[in-house]
Amino acid sequence: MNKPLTRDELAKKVAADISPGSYVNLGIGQPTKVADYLRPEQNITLHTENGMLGMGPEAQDSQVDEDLINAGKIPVTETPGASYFHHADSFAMMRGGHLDVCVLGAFQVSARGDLANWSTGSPDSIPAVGGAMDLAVGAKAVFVMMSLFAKDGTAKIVPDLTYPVTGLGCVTRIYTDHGVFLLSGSGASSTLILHEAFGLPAEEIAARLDVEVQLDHKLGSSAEAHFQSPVQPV
Amino acid sequence: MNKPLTRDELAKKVAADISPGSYVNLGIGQPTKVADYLRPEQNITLHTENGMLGMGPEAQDSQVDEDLINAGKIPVTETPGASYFHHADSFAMMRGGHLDVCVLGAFQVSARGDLANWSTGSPDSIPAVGGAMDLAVGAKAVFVMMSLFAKDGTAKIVPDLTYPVTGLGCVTRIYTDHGVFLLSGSGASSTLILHEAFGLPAEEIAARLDVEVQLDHKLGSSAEAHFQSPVQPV
Amino acid sequence: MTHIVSTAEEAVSSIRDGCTILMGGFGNAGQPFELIDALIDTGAESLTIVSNNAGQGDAGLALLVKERRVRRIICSFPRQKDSWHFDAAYRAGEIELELVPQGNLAERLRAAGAGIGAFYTPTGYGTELARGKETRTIEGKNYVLEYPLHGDFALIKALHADEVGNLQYRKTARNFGPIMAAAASTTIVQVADVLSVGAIDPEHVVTPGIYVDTVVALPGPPSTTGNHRTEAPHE
Amino acid sequence: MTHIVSTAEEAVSSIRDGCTILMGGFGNAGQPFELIDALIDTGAESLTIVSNNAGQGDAGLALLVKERRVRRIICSFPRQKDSWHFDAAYRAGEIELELVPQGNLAERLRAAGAGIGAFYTPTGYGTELARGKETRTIEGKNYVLEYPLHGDFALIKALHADEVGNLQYRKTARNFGPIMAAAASTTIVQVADVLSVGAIDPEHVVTPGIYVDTVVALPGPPSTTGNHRTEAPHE
Repeated sequence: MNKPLTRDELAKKVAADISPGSYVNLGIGQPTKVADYLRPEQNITLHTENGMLGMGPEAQDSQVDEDLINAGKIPVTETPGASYFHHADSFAMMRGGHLDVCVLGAFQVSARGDLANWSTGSPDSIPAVGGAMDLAVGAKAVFVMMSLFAKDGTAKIVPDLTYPVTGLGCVTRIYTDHGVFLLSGSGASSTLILHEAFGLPAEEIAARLDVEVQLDHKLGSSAEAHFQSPVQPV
Repeated sequence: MNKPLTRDELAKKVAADISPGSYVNLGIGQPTKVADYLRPEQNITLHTENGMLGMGPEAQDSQVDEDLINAGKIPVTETPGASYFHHADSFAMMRGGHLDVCVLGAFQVSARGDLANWSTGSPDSIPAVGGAMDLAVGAKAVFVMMSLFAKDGTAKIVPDLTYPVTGLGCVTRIYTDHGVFLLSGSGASSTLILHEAFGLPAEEIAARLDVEVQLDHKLGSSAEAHFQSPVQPV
Repeated sequence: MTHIVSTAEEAVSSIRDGCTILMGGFGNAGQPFELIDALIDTGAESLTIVSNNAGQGDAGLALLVKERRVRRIICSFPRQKDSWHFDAAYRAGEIELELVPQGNLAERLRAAGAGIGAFYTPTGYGTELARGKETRTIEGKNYVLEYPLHGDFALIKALHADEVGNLQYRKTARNFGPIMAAAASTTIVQVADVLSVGAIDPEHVVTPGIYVDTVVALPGPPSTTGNHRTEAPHE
Repeated sequence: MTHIVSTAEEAVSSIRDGCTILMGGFGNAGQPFELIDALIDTGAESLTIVSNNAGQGDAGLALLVKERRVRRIICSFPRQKDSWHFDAAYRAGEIELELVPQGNLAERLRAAGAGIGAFYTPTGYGTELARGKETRTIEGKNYVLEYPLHGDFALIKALHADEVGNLQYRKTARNFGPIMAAAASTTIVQVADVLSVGAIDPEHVVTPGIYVDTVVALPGPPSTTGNHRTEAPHE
């Protein structure tokens, strides 16, 4: 594959990388699209932080019930085996490490896995954080979905965040249009690995980032990136 | 009344001093008897710390259900309007100050309202605390029921506890066979008032305690204690 | 002890200027619109509101903010596409905002109801929302110390109450109701109906009546926000 | 993900020597007798047990203690009139006891499941059970700092599970079940029956399946402790 991934292709890739039977929270925005690509046989249970496990697809027409919404306040549906609980129980579930995967959008991710996704830091904006910081700290695996480069061409994987921090050292994988990155270790000993590259040679991707990137051995040193088998689902 | 109160009379007196509509926890032992004297029109809701509001009387014969027990592990019954909850929620209810009254037995109470009721401190005993310390700190009013004097004649209201502490400054009233005591204020500025005396002149009771006791103005300085109208129910 | 009253006006009549009010709801779900309308009518001002959002559209909390009755709001997500009344008040410097991560908001309310003096949470560590707060490393993980959030009143919405105040909620409208009920000195609840004692299975009580002071039944379709006051869409 | 297994033996097969096990029950109510019997049969020893009591009579946890499989017990009320096996082990110096006030035991379990690093509780302040612990005065009230209590396993009893592990309990047998389920790495539950998915109303789920790893149905009258092993009354 020598094209960057579309948003749908990226969502499909993330969906495929989630292990069967997982409990998953999909953040507001781009991550929501992952739900469209989860296959029934994966048997994924979706959590919404406003108090529900077993969230179904967006409600259509007569299904709309304003007492049944997701964290983005969109009317949703209920699947068999669902459960409701209050906010303290819901965030205990997140913070206590019970969710297998959480998928979040981001403005920036550092090479150490620090995440910025809640505020642009613009002085005239009205701040709002919601559950972003709770999602970042709690899940067993935190996947970020974003474009690799900002509109001005600068990389969103950075040595140090310039946007306000959401959580430190929390991101485990970064899914972007140009590549999938794995983070391992933590703090100063953390390692960023480019596992798959799309639309650009792996070396070029690495060169455009201002951080140290290891290339997955499967990517080798070939000048042209190629599609890889998915990483082990988590 | 010039006789000390029997245990039943004491239980009846405590029951009468609980305001209608109160949520109440009755400790194991002597306080359990208070339930026998609560009148239906008082509309009291009993809490048991193993996870229930709306506990009814002890179960009889076919009512016995080993999934429905009180804190003393005695089979009990359920009243209409009851609810069940888990242990963390139950103790949150106690510790959070939601119970109106808790009635406890005691080995000793200090003039500052310190309570000793969980351990004799005997070196060869096996310690067990249960919910004693939680009950002591949480309820809006903590009533103690005990005999005023130990078998050796020494008073159980003391300047400083010699038994291991259950809770500091937590007791608000002490109901004994020889008198009802009210505690007000806290710490060094706390005051112990003898509100009613039974079976002994108020002055003699005061004299037998090694702590400063104020006599309720209704008790006056009469040589003979007399039965008083109950204190304001709480 | 739970009192059943017959109007929203009566339910909120003891709320005074300067009170701290825990206000249920996540967006519109669980927001006690009719109680808020009645609160507006009391004229109470200089309120501190604790709520997940700062009101949306032209109803409920948004109107309270519009009327400038809210001196200070403690919430996690004030800015939404339809939070124009909050936005205007905020930009005018006419409302004070304490922004709290949603889980810390929930846990601080839970702590208030549960008699916990303070707790160490990992959420927010290293962020500007933890600036100036005490931190601690426990078993190699970093935490921020957070304190309870008590209310003078809680205004919440439930589906049913029984006559002794036991509550059941409906779907994701449950959200902050149970923890706010426990965190306030006085809890006022609007429900669709009041059932007789014994009508709620003791195994299915979500909020026990001990946490509920005042209940008012405001019948209406449970899956809508009811007949609360709204205004024409914002110009 | 929840696995439904068919025997108690299979349910407990991954428990090893030295594990910390959170064991449900308050007295006999909610005690997972059959799981404990199966645990005894595994031969696992040097266990740390977290449980409200230390076993009573000649069944369940009492037998595990009798067999000297428990190196250490963390509990609130070990000494009862029928706790003879614990008493003997304790007096022989063959079991280590950490005594915790019941509410702190519950809250430490809750904290473990909820990702709280530590919390300040008023319970136990000024007592010998807080000796050596950190304390703090907050808003004029005194508190003790307590830490979470995690388990490698939880063994609990519920009434029903559905096929995805959602649980309902029965009366006061609920007790420690929900908080232990959340506080353990692996939660093993014995139930009277396993219902199909959708058979439990989502509003009435007490423990969501996310907290449940293994379920075994051990039919028996729900209001008794079942057909668990007992011995002749103590001489």
